[in-house]
Amino acid sequence: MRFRVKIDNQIFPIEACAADEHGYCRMAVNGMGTDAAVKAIAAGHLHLEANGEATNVFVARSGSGLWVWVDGRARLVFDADTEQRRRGTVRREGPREVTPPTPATVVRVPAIVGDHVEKGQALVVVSAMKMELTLTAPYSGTVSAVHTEVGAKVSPGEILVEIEADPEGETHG
Amino acid sequence: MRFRVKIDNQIFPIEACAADEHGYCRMAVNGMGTDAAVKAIAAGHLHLEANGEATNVFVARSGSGLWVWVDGRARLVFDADTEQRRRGTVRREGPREVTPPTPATVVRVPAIVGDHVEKGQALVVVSAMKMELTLTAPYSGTVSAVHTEVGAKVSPGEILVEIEADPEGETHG
Amino acid sequence: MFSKILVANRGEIAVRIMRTAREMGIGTVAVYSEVDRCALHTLTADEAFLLGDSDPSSSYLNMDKIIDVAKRSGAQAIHPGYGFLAENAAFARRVTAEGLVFIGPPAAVMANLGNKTVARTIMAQSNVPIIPGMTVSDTDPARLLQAAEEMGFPVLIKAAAGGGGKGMRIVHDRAAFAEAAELAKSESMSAFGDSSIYVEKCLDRPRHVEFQILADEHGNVVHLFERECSIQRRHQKIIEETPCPALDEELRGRMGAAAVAAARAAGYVNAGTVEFLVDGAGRFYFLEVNTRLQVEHPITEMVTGLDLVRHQIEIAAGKPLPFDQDRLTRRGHAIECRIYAEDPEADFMPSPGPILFVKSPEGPGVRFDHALYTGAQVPMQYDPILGKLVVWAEDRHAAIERMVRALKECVILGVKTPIELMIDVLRSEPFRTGDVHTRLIDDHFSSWQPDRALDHLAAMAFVANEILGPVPGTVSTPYSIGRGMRSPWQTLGAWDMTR
Amino acid sequence: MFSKILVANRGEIAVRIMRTAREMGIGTVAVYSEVDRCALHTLTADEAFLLGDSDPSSSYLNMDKIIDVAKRSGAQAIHPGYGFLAENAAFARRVTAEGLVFIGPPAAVMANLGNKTVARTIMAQSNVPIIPGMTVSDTDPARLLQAAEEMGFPVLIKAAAGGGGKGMRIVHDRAAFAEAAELAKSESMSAFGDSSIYVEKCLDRPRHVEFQILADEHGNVVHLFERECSIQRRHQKIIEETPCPALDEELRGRMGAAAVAAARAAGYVNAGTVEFLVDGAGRFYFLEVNTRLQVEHPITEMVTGLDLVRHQIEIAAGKPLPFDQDRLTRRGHAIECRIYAEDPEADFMPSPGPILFVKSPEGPGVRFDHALYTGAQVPMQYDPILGKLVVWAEDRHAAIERMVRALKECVILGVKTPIELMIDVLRSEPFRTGDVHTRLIDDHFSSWQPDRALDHLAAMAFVANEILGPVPGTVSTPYSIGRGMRSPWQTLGAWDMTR
Repeated sequence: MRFRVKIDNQIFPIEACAADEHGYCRMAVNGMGTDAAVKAIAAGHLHLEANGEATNVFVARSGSGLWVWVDGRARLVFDADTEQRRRGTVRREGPREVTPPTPATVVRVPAIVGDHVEKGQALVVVSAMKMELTLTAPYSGTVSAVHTEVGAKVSPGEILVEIEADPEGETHG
Repeated sequence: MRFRVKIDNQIFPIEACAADEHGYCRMAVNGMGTDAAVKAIAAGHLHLEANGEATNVFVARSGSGLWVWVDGRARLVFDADTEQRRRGTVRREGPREVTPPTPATVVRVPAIVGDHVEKGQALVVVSAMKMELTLTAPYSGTVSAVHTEVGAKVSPGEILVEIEADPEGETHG
Repeated sequence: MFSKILVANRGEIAVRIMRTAREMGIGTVAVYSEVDRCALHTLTADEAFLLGDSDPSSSYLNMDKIIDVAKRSGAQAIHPGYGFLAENAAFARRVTAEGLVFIGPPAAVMANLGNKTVARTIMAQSNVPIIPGMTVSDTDPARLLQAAEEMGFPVLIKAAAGGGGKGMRIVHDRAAFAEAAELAKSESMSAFGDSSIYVEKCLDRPRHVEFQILADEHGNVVHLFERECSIQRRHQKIIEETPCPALDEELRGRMGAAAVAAARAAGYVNAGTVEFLVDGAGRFYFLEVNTRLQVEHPITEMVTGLDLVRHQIEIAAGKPLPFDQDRLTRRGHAIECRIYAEDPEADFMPSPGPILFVKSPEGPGVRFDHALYTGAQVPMQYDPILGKLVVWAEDRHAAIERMVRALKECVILGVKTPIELMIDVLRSEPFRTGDVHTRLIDDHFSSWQPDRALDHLAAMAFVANEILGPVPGTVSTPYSIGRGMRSPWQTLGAWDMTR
Repeated sequence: MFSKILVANRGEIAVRIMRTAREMGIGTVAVYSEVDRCALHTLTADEAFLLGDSDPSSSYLNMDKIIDVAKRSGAQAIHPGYGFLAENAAFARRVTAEGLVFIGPPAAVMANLGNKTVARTIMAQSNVPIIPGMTVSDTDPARLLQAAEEMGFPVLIKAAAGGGGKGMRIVHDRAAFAEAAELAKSESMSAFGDSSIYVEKCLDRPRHVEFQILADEHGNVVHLFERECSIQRRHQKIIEETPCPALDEELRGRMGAAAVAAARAAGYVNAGTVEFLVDGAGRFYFLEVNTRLQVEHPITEMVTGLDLVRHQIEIAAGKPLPFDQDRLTRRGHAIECRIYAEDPEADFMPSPGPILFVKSPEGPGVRFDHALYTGAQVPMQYDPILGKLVVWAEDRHAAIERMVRALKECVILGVKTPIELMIDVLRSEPFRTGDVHTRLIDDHFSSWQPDRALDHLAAMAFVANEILGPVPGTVSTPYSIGRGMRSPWQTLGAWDMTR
């Protein structure tokens, strides 16, 4: 069986066999020269032998991914093919919108409609888990709308401030 | 819903409701005046409140029974009705046969065909987990057959020695 | 002795307090908010009472409700844990006024020490060295800036009412002062209900060294040696150890004596912590007194062999300390790593969500105080601490190796944690050599990235899991009954932080 | 220092040794039998090698195979754990002859001390007090009986080659002597391959008190204080504690000195234990030297703050002890409960089978060394120890309460365990007052029955489980892949024992 597995932005092409009589599933990462034999031990617990060394691996399903624990390192692992289909044409170029990373309460709104702002300039300050976070301009431009106010409860995805980007090449002092 | 639950030889008649909106299942033991609310927390983990005190209970299915852990005490719990049907007419009057309680190896066989033996007299000595166990006569009588020998690997259920019981009332010095 | 106590807190500290209470034969009462119906502290207590909705002001900060539960349940004393109402003098006063016992210092002492400028004045009067800076708090930007310019940048802006890094800002130059002061005031107001701040000289890469003290009602005061708490992120400690590699016996003795003097000057009773900064020349300065049990108290328990919660309860019950300073000894080396639900790749942003799998580290010299189970929820409403992993061993080197081993055994899946970063910090040259200071994480790990060397093993485990099928008992989704909603926090890993 | 060691054992002790080796940066090699393919020790090692079928002679007692694995894997040293080959002088000799290091005493010392009558002679010559009895072993029933009659009944028949209660019999009168001697010879032959036995005076309800010693190759010998091991069943320890409530500093000092003298007399190197019996008058008698790490070593680790496995490995690598006697201190009180798969209602018969659910106790002062996981198998072929629950606290009273708390948190379902009995023993008057002796279980708990007071709660939990349905992840049957068969042992609870 062939798999394309994705961790962070790296794709691992893996060729694997069905389980043998002792329950070991043998596989290799193409191009890496790493062979492994993996066996299911208990709920969420696998045992992995690779290149003569063994380790216990723990896993838990999370949405379309699988959390995997190897030697103190937790990774969210995806099937690259499924993942690609799922994401489709979604652009992956960093945050372009002014939205809180977590549910939060707005404590200050320095952004004013019509103001010109530089990339990185503070637009909204929110508070979550007793910490203040400053949401800054993802690019330089002019504030075209402010959709929040002090005291508002806001959530990720909610656009708090809209910015009309500067034309390419233009800068302001 | 009504249940008859069996632990050891005690039957507990219990009247229970379906789970409420917080997941608590409420019930009472008939005749004991004990109310409880029980909730499922995680795999094998229940939370039980009875008479104003709460405790964590752990459970695991084992064949037709359920192991239940309450405050350091483990109990194998059965549905009394199912259990009764299952056991049917099986006699429950203690061991009547000379058979090892565990898989074991025979180390000595004092029993000889034709000998008269008293109840409690040593017939076969077996070894298991580095311990010696003496299998004794369950009643007085005459050894009619010996089905084992030193070095044999024996299992529970295997009759090692047969004894023809003395007629009632008869005793030997 | 009390027959029943209420623990006015949640999470790992509430569970930890209940364990000791249980061993003392004392009944335990938990309080909880809506989102904590299935929290481990709720499940661990002998009795548990719902306070209200999940907002702290309706639950863990709601004095009326907590005192009402204490009375209804028949609890005679309240242990506040750390955070929430632990350093709230008004709460301590209320508890006492209601005829209950507050397991902590007297309200008046707490009020004095809770105000950082008052505390500085008390210490200065008792010849405990203090950091150069203001001894009167202020809210006026102009006066604050003036004070800052007089002592010279960099300076630290601090909340007068605060602690734990809340409301604290380093300011490197005049230009940044005004906004920093605004932020500090606002954070201080939301955290402590008081926007007073003050300005202190910012020492260059000081060590943060604190002394645990115990004081009874009969005038006995001892210190239980120091904790080195320099490893911080966002001005909050994440790795602590004892003994401090930088203290020799002479300096330890002088600082311990200063800690006891500070406690006596303040009229302290119960467990507390006197924090100092130590500069490169071995000079030490009073920072503040934490009038509560500290998060990091277990490392002191490990090296002294004492149960601090037991002594807190006994002191609160009026008992005298059963030892004097000469009887107390240190042995071995202990380290604590705080395991938060936070993302070390995204400036330690909180990462609440469901715990999809957890397995505690075990073996000699390992203790994991936590409030986790597979299927538990880490709510977004509260401090995202999951637990404290503590090890002790014969010496610092062995303790570091034990901690690395324990961190690798501390399996937590479902939320981001700093475990991987901590392994790298513990193995780093600056930490190994004991050359730690409060900027270590910023200096050496600000652009930390996970090591990708084992990612191919994780990829193969994924494939094996696909082929071998779901292993019986794998928790794919948290149980829905009585749980909070799945929060968007759990997808936080995919967000880039703008700060 | 070694870069890789082989652990020639299984179960909790193998896992415990590997944890310390890992912390020392030493690679670990496990060996396992067919039935232990998925045993925790097999899974914990960096490398694991199959020895053969499950019979000990084909696996954990098979010297050739174990030495072959050591060579193939590149291990430089072998740690034998306890049991199996740990006290086998021939094995130690083979290991050394093959150019490997045996982590334990020299073979010749082990041979001398392994023969109980030779050991008695060595000790008598060094003025270490010995129990009245034979100093030459025998197999002749008539001569054994004559010796017994000379010292007067009751007497103890013991295996000359043995230890751990194997081949031991108490004989109260002449009539029972012959069959007891036969049984002892046969058990000794099967356990140790030697049927020599000897007869010793049986003391009335003595305490069993042992001293831990550490000796290096450079002539340094220290003792790490005592362990009280009187609570026994079937002549095997089940509850141990330190310090011993019956020793004062004067007696402790004399016994410690005798233990060091015993070690020196024998030319001892590495970790060992000198066992004594103490009678009601405070007289102590040499019993034997255990030339291995003891099951109960963690209680010594807790009160001394030392990692005994680390010191064993360092001593085996030729390092000198890093401390002398004066540097060693005791602190607090530690208790161990041995958790076996056994049925306390059926004369402690072994109860192997599948572990259907396990949850380790946690919190301050608790350590659980075990080899369990939900779904693991306890095979019938080996000693049925599941783990050792160890607690430590400031004093004996607090340690007892902590142990009760920990036992209640130590959830093991699927096999019978003595946990419930142990809770009752710890709470009993004789144990609380410290009035313990080797017959305590027999005298007070021989007809022990479980307390039925909470059975109605278990019944209600059963009903809730029926109504709420199988909670996600409940393991109903062990995984079949690569596991041993389901043994009839698991139904043992339903059998009445004839002995």
